[in-house]
Amino acid sequence: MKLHEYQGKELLRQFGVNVQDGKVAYTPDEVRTIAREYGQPVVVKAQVHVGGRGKAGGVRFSPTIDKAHENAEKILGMDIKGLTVNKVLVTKAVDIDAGVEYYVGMIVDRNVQSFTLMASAEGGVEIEEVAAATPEKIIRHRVDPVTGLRPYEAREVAIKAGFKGNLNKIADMMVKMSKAALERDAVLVEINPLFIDADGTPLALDTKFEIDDNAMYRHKDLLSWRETEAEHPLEIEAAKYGFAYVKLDDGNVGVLGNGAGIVMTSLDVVNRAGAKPANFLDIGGGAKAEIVYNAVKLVSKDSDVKAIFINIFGGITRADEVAKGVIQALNEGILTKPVRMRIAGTAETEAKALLAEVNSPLIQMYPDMFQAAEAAAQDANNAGEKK
Amino acid sequence: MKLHEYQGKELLRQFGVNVQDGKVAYTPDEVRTIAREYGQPVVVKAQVHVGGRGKAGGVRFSPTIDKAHENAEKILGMDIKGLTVNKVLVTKAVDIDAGVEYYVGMIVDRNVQSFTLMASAEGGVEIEEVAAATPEKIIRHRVDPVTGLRPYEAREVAIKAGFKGNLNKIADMMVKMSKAALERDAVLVEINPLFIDADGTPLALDTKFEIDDNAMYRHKDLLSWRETEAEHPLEIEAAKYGFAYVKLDDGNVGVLGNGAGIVMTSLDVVNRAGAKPANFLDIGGGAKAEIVYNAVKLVSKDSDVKAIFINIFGGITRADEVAKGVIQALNEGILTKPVRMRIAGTAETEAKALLAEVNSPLIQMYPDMFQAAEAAAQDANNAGEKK
Amino acid sequence: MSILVNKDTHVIVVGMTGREGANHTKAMREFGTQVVAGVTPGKGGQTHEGLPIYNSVAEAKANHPVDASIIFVPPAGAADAVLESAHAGVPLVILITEGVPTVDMMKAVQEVNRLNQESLSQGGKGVRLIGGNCPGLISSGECKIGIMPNSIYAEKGRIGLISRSGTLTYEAGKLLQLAGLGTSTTVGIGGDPVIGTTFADVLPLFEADPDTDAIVVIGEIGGADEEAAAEYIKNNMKKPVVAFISGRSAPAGKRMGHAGAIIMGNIGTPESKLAAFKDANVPVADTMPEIIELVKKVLNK
Amino acid sequence: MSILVNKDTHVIVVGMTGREGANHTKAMREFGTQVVAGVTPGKGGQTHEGLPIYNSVAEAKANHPVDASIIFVPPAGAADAVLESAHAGVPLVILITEGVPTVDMMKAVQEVNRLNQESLSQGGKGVRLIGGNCPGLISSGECKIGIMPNSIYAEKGRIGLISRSGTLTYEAGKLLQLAGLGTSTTVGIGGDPVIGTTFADVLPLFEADPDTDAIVVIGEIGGADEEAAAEYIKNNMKKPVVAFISGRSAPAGKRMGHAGAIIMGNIGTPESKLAAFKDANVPVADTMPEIIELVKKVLNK
Repeated sequence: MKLHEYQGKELLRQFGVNVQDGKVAYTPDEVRTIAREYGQPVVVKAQVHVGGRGKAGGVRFSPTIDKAHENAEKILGMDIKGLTVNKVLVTKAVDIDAGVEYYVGMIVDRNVQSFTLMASAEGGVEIEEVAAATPEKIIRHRVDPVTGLRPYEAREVAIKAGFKGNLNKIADMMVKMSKAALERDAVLVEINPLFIDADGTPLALDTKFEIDDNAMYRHKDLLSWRETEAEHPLEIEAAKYGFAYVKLDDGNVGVLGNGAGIVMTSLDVVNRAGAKPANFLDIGGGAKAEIVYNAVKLVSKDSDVKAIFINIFGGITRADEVAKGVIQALNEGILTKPVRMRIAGTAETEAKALLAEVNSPLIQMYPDMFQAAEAAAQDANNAGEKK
Repeated sequence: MKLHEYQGKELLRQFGVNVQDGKVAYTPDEVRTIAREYGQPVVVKAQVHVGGRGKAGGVRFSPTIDKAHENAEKILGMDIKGLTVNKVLVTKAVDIDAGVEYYVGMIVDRNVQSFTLMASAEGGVEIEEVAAATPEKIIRHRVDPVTGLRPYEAREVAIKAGFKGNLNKIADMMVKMSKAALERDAVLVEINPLFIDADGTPLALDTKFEIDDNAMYRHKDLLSWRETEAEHPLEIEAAKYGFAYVKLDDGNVGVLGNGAGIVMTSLDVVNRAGAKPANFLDIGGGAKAEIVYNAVKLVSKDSDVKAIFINIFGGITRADEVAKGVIQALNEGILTKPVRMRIAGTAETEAKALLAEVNSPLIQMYPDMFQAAEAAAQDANNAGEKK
Repeated sequence: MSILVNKDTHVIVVGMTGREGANHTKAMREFGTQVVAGVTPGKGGQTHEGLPIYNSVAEAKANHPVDASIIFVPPAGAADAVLESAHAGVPLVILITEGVPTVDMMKAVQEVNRLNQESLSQGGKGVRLIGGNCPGLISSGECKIGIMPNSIYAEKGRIGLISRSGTLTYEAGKLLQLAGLGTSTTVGIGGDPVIGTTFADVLPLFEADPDTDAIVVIGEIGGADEEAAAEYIKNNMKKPVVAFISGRSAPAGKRMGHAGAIIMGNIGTPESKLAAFKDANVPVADTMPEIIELVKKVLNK
Repeated sequence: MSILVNKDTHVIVVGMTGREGANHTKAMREFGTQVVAGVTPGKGGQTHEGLPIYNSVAEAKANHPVDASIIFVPPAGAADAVLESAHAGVPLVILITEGVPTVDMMKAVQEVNRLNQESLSQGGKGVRLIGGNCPGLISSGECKIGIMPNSIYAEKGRIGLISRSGTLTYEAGKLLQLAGLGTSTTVGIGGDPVIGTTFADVLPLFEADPDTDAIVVIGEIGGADEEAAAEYIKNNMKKPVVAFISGRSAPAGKRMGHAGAIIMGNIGTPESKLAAFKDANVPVADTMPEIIELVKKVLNK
């Protein structure tokens, strides 16, 4: 679960991290009120679950109250990578020239089977850019997941990263961030920029915070922070069915299968067949007609999808159950796009018999995944040309 | 810092332990109100920082509202081992016959350099009695201080202890108790009796909870729970000066020295000399006149004390500083009891000169601790006989 | 022979009385696995399909030979169950459960690794965790400790298989079976970001197994386990290895079903994995069927 | 010779720039200790009485030979400072600080013990923690890493001394000095409930030290360290040992100044300790001066 900047800041504040003051607003008038209250230059920042807000014009320095209002008018309602901005965070502006900007973050790192703490004196830019251009400027340190980051480790990392400022205060902030990451089951936490003022005191100006979905059961207090309106509507519906679903950009073939590996491979196969997958959809194990029906219904709703590729492999999955699910969708008028499927499972003959009975060109079974994918790709690409 | 039963229960409740409902009352009328609200038999329990409340009549089952009021009248104001009861906890009574009573607890255990979890099916009695009579009935288990007690460990301990009931719920309670002990820096936590009802669900009926004084700086939220009125007034005053002070029963010689070891030995020496130490007082390192003065003033206030034994050893302590402190107490009229002292330090000659100047029989220096202790013991015992 | 498990492996099922545990216990026994007991706290003393149930792994271990445990416990208790088996001295622990919080796995894996080191340094058998979120492992024709379909693994073959994905494991197994090659042992290491056993941990076992001629590694995007495997192969292995990587067309920053399958920045990209395998002289199949062609090629068949 | 520390021991002082750290650095150097550097986070690059100050133990260690560190850090940071030294590979860590939360010490001691095991199993020097709440240790006439008065330990003697109490250590040292016996090395292990090094850890070192003829153990009520020491002496030691126990007249349930000095139930009673020493044939002095008599007796002087 991705958190908004203001939510991530609130979490870090709960762990004692020194965070820049700010308030959320939904209208330009609310922004004006907050700016007046702060009585100093503010920054108006779009709160959306995508990166690159700054480049998109979603973060604006506002030296006056009127300017804050004007910037809020520009930002609220704007579209950033397909998401509409419906709220902003108004924070006190900081005189960046009076201090320095660093980066600290923690990510789940498969390679060390724990969190890796990252610190860099190159703050204020995307860490991926630093990693690409000057990887030596990022100090990496494995954090023991049982004990968490220790103050002495934090100090050593800060020294290696070349941080200037109050060493103990900076280390203390990193320790608190580590505590937040471990106790709140973070997948990713970033403080960037970490601003160090003239006195050497650290202040979190911006944050990213993402929580492990598997651990949400122990963070029930954060469930209300989940904003379905900020997610893709089909992703919300998929979550309801318990499907792992990812909407992919610029695709034309809906893809569904049982198991993450087989669906990933299905995406690859669609690509090889010359089309583009429009989604990733894992229906999980033991496909019954009902599940297939729901999955087909979901994918059909995606207007990008021009054809559907179903790829099922399972020792116990019955081909006729899959066929029944698809036929139900057809009969209910939900299925308007061609379904090309490969089902490795028992009861293939029964499935074929069912399909023959329906006799719709919209549903076809193929002996292997390549033929099914190629048929789907062709259908999708043809549909595109016709348009 | 020792917590009252109701405070310990509140802490355990914060960690999710299932604790018997109860409310604190200061007057019999308040007890009546609570008993009426509960509308069932209650138990009225004295809240004092000593053991053996039950035997002293400080815990009374009250089947009716009137009986609760009557019991409250008996308990409030009563004296238990020198402490006056000024509040009671009124809890819902439990039908003990409908379940079983167990014991679980955790103590700081020097021998395993961690906490030891103790569990026994012999609940409801003092664990010391079980330990003395049937030590094999107490299951002991070292708890890893970093990870805390794990559910599987708790289950294994519960099985070994022969606990009947819902194994997972009982283990869960023990895990939560362990969490409370570690996160709240307990020296000792006990749930006794741990009541298991007919459904197998555990319920904490009584608790002991003591917190490491050295860790109080990170439990500021509990500072207001410290009840100075429930401690010995001289202990409160000693804490103000930063002295380690323990009031001892039936003593007649006040004892003070620098360092826990030397004061403990001084107690032993007073005992060998045929008197009884009235207190333990460690003034810490680097004795200056002011500190000695405060210590003498404090000990003098104890009406049990008939003579004072001062035992100082330090490479840098000056005998004349000690003499000055004592003389100041004498001059201010605070010192009315003989002071017998041994000071291993420099400036003995100067000290003797100062004492000669004052020329009071109340202050004498001796070359070793035995002579000083014997003189103090004799003075104290003589004072007793005179009475 | 085979690696890790065989006909003589005695297995306990932790969470045997749950739905999943019960179904797969049945399937494992049908396959021929020697399941000796089950563990379900609070149900000790009962029996399940003729097998005794114990309250703890320690109790089961006191009453039976136990070489391995397989865990079907809901996510919140899964890491604790792993530690219970590991501390009880079970040398092989297979965690099937999907959806275990990553922080729990970090802690458990670190502790299992430490127990393993301690055990080995004292001449013990060590402790190995496989999974979580994995299909388990199976030595064809001998022993299954997992949830894969029995039919694919009925006859012994000579190809070792290691995979991050469940369904692709079965798919590859089926293809190897149909090609007349078959599998010696198949190890599903799991799709989570933090798992107990990686490719590079299993490869040396296959290298040492006289009944394995070649190894198939089925990787996917995310992490750098494939890179580590390539490094190991390059430096240590004589037997031929064939690889496959799924998710090669997945975009960066999107989690592809498996919590571990995500490209973050320049970590976990297919390009990096392909380059690593190329550097190690490991041919990479573009499609699943091509795996078979490549295996035949490396075996000169 | 002597145990643990000698003329060639290079010492860093963690918290050198604080009041206590500064005072005792001065006294240690006056005694002849080779203090090579100080550590105070945030003051790296400064100097203190001619000694360089570093931001971290790792930095100090990179620039100097470091055989031991002595820690004068306030209680809240003390356990972290211990771990910093231990992880940096300092083989001997002395924690002077009084008032460290017991839970912090439990965690630190467990980790130091683990690092010690790991280091030893890899052929390293191990890691030893002495204290907290201790006066440190001193090899007479050679090296002091602690806070005891210098004058008592100026000349080398042949009696080893181990004590839970600070002042009684000095008192016993003085008595041994006055008796013409003197001390070889004196180790103050500290009065807290959880400490890094116990009597039983130090006794084998004295047993192996050719310059120690007899050992004095100064115990007190609370815990069972004295019982463990007696057990060790009974089973392993040839050199004579004399004991003293303070607090023998203390009542149960009262904490006598030291957090560790408390009789809880039947744990930590003087009776238990006296019985253990009797069983190990260790004479116990009833008074401090009697220690001298007993030492002379066991040495046949």
